[in-house]
Amino acid sequence: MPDADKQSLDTDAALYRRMRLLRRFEEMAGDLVRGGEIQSAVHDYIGQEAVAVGVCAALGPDDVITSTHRGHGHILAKGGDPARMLAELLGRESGYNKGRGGSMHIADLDLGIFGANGIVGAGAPMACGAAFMFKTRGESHVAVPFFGDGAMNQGVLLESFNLAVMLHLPVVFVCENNGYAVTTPIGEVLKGSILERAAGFGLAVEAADGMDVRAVRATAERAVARAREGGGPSFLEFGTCRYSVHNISAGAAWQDERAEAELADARGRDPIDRLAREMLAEGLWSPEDRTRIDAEVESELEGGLGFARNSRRPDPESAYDFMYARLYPGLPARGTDS
Amino acid sequence: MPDADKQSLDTDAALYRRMRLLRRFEEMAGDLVRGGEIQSAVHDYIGQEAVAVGVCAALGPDDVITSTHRGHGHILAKGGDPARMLAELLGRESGYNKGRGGSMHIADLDLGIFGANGIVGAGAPMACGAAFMFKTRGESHVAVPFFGDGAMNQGVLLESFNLAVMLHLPVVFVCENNGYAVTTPIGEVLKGSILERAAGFGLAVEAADGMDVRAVRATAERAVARAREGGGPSFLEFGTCRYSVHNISAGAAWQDERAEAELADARGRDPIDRLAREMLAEGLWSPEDRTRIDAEVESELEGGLGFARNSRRPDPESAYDFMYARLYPGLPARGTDS
Amino acid sequence: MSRQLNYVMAIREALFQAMQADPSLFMIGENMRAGIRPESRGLFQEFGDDRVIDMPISEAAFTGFATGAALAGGRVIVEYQVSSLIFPAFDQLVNQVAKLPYMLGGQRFLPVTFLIMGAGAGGGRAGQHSDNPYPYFLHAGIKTVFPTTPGDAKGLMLAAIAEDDPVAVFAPVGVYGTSGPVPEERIAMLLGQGVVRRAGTDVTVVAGGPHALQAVALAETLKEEGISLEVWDPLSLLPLDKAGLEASVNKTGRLVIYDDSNRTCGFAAEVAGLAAERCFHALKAPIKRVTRADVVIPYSAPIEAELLPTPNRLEAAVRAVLG
Amino acid sequence: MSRQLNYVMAIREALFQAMQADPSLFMIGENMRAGIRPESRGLFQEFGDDRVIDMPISEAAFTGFATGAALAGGRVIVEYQVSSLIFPAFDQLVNQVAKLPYMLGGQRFLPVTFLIMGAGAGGGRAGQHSDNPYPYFLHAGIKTVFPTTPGDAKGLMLAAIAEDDPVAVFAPVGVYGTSGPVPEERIAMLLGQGVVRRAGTDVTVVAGGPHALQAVALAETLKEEGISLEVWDPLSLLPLDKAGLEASVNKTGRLVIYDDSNRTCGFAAEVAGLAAERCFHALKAPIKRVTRADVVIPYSAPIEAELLPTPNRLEAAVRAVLG
Ligand SMILES: Cc1ncc(C[n+]2csc(CCOP(=O)(O)OP(=O)(O)O)c2C)c(N)n1
Ligand SMILES: Cc1ncc(C[n+]2csc(CCOP(=O)(O)OP(=O)(O)O)c2C)c(N)n1
Ligand SMILES: [Mg+2]
Ligand SMILES: [Mg+2]
Repeated sequence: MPDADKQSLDTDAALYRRMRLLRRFEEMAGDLVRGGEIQSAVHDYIGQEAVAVGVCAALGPDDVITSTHRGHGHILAKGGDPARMLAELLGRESGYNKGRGGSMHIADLDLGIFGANGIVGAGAPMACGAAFMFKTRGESHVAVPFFGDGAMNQGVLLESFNLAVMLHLPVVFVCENNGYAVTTPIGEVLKGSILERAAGFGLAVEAADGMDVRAVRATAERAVARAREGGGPSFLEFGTCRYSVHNISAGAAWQDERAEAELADARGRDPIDRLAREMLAEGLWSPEDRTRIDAEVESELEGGLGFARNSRRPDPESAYDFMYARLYPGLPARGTDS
Repeated sequence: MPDADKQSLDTDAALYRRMRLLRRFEEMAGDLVRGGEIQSAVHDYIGQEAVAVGVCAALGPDDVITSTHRGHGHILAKGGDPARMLAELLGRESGYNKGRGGSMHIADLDLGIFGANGIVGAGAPMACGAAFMFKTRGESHVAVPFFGDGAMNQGVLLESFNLAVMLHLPVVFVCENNGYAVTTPIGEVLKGSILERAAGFGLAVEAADGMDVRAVRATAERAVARAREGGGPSFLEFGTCRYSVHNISAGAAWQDERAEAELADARGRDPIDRLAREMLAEGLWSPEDRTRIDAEVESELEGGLGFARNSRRPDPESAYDFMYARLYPGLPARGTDS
Repeated sequence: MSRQLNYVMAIREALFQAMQADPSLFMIGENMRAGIRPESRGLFQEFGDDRVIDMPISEAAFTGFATGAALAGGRVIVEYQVSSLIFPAFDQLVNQVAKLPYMLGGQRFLPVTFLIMGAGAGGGRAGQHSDNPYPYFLHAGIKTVFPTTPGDAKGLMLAAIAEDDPVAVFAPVGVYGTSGPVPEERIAMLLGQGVVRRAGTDVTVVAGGPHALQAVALAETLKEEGISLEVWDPLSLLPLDKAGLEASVNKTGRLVIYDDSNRTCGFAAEVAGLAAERCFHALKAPIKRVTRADVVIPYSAPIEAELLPTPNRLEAAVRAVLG
Repeated sequence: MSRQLNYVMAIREALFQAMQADPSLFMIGENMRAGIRPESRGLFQEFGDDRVIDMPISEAAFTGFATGAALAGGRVIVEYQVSSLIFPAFDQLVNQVAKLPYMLGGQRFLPVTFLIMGAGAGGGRAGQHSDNPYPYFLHAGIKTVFPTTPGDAKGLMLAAIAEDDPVAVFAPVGVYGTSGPVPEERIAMLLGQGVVRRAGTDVTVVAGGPHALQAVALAETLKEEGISLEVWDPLSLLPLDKAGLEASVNKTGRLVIYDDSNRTCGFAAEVAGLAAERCFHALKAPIKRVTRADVVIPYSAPIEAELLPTPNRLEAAVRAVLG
């Protein structure tokens, strides 16, 4: 478990540090994929760091998020422990999900991380349900479902917009618009405006530059504050860019058709460099500070990777555990018994 | 099969006649329910006649509609034969669906009636698929999915809005807002505006008084014309009122909480009387004409009921027919063979 | 426990008592407030709008909503007014709530009860309102009960709510009209316990819901002829009381499964597969399945009847295994 | 027919040839235009955007879209890139397209082909990307094929497209890497025809997809010991070649079903139920099912492997029925 101060994102340096952590975590995950230590799909978050970190900077430990197939960034931003995440990616018993979940299902309910999800849009109604519990318990917590532009066409998400408005729930929907669903440009499958679609459900909507972590944080803070005060649900759209292919494990085969220019332009607006530049210009830190923080991030990740690699894989016999809270004779059925 | 002229709705008298047919058909269905000749659910259309008739007045024989659990009115308005509908309601082989479907599945593909449907919202994507075929075949036909206010919260309908806009399909979505889903007022489950929700998907939207058949026709004609000319999909909302309980077979048990005043007000705006009054005031017909038409409707329905009652029920052995176009040994499996 | 109660009223009593006993429990569904459906009549008035919530026609979202509430520590009952309404919510059922606790490595279990009313055919409810879709849930590993008597309905409804896992309660329309003894107290039955509805020695008939009652009636008729049927009612389809099933089949040596779900990969197939492995050496005759045909249920009475399992077909199967 | 082709390339060739042969045929799915998935690579470029259409992430709506197109006289192929994507579309599949022709009294039949890629487990695809959900379709009465070799993949894909009913083609990831002889011509195989992959006399093993290949390999090993396995591959799960199954089981008198779908109410249960009725008198031993456990498929290799059917377990079951 990362210690409390590691979790707080209330300084710009903390924002930088966290974004750097997200970036380097994914680069490390990429190395593990290329090195063969991870066989499965990995949808990396590189380029989108400002969204998760900016939004989570507006959240407290008791607020809840739901995530997507591209979940590492959200989980780290909400305070997830890179060591236990890496252990999960390596299929270790010490991983967040005891090796049961892998990249697309990492969760830490204690940190309000209700889990990545392999099905587009599926987490949103769960965020509404959590928000409903907060409301009926008189708690001022907020639930934040993250999802991509492609999810805007999935029925269960659209139904969730209505549920949140109808029950006036403390939900802040966060759409990460990186412009593509795998290889399909959002403009080809969603004509018109994402914001107008959400507004049509009665959600308060706002958009901001998803490559500018401070803008994201400011926007999220407004929406979260309103939700906390009983002002109801809102919808935020952040334009961003995924630098890599959709699924780095698929590799070059999945190289999408995005023009190099498009990627170059995005890299030119890189959210991490941008914040670093601004902080320097504003005299908030020195190059040395940045170097120090980068080094801390490296050692945290190195330590995490060591922890993961040194952890053991789950014992085969344990494969049947956790299917049910209460077991019965013959339940769950094994593949050979009757 | 009703003859061609019976089908055309291009005079006000024809609109009146058709609305009267819908009304009396449902009253007859109600009698058959109370008389025990129909055991199953019947969701009658009484009070909403102006919507189906006004919309179908804008459609030609090659245009397509999809309907709902409350489908009798749509089917009659599109030219469905009351005799074969009554035969279906009485479970006869001569019914539209050979007794396989009953009230919630009546269809006549030759008339472009793609069927009532027991699942809220489920017909809408089918209308989109039909519209796509029209478009790719270079035909100028239009597809019109009917659905209720309650369906506005069903994911598959919302997804269909996007499909129609994305593919610029000749679809005219028709929302019959009778204010309730069974007993639940729409305002309790959909905050804000139905039109804005539809508009948010990029649909051209328009509303009109669903108790005024001429207003409905005029509105539908605009939307249908645009769709025919390649102008793309639109969404129409018609406010109306269901006079009866949701499902008349459930009877008084399902009496909803609507104030008598609400129903009385609606009855005061009855679409059939309204048109009759207007036609009289405009000198378009005489009371005798109305009496004659009413009598024609009665005899058509009496004849239809006679036809239905005199038709035989399907032969039990035929129960296995129509499950597949091509059969194989042991397919479909019977309940006792192996 | 001589107090008699109707089947649906027994479900209602279970809901009331469970809500009373556990203030953290809440229920969602469609059209509950107006109380048009007897099982939920009065619940809204009794427990208020933050514990009995009318949902929009958004089965997928409100199912996921229940999952999220449970992840946040709540206990939830979700009502589907018709059995086919599990289909629009299917991903949230078999791919989300049923899988999350395991995928999360047991970080939390999810106490969500699915009350599926209107299961089964009869009376011309036609293609989309006549399904008995419990085999889908069994295949997905969702705990499932199928109460036959009013007493079972109350006891198993309470058991489902008490469980910390998702449990589906299928209420077959075929027994809505029945009444029987129901304890006044809030006593949960146990999952995974079948019951011998009628003891016999020649043939085991496995049947639940209205079909269990029909099998018992047939047993009385056949008694005249000296044919002794044992009627075994699983009650709990998952977990299934395999030991109880095995004991009965080993005793009689003959098995007929009488079930109103689709035949292929249905509940009867599972029971036959279990017996063909576990009871092989005791079996004296082929295992017979008397099920619904794999055909959409039509509206018209004569063809609807043709496709459903009937006592006559059960009797024929019984005579066949007796050779 | 010595021409060798990869399994996925064989599917692709079937798609190309079917689209060429029938201009009224079109295909919808996700991310096809960019051609990142080998089975659809180049289809868009070849046939254009009114015959190869990239769909939004709206599985329910685009499934219903295909149904509506078929109602309007079209023929459609619908691709789901992962097997679990049938779940968001489940109502449109089992409750709409599968039921409409019957509910409409045969007014029209619906030639829609469902190509379900990525079926089955392996390589840590985890809980939501490892399902082999064909039993859901079998229970719903949807015609379903499960091609094992590249030749089967092409021949059954063409057969599915030629059928005037909805047909689901499940392509198991476990054989994507395999190559084999595939005829160049556009020749459809027949539905409802199983194949004896390897003839034997002692035990019938029913298996499809990668598991059929594993069973054949095991048969070769056991031959050394003089154990003669017959491996029967159904290929077509619905309609099922019951006569072929019966012939094999009647010959060997012993049956082991080796299947990678969930156990309860799975395909193996159906096969066991069929044999327990039709082949009872020929059976010399209990029917054994070697299946996936009824547990969510986990990510980590050792526990994933523990839950899947393996050749070792198949061998143990074979030895058990040989007593
Ligand atoms: C319901 C559903 N349909 C399809 C998929 C396959 N799939 C996985 S990610 C993805 C693209 C999602 O795009 P978007 O929501 O924009 O998220 P991004 O990958 O851009 O972060 C698709 C189609 C899925 N997992 N779930
Ligand atoms: C997906 C789905 N959910 C629930 C039902 C049960 N049901 C049948 S009709 C109905 C109300 C529909 O309301 P609306 O769409 O406004 O149509 P109306 O009955 O008012 O004409 C409900 C909830 C259903 N048939 N399908
Ligand atoms: Mg995207
Ligand atoms: Mg309504």
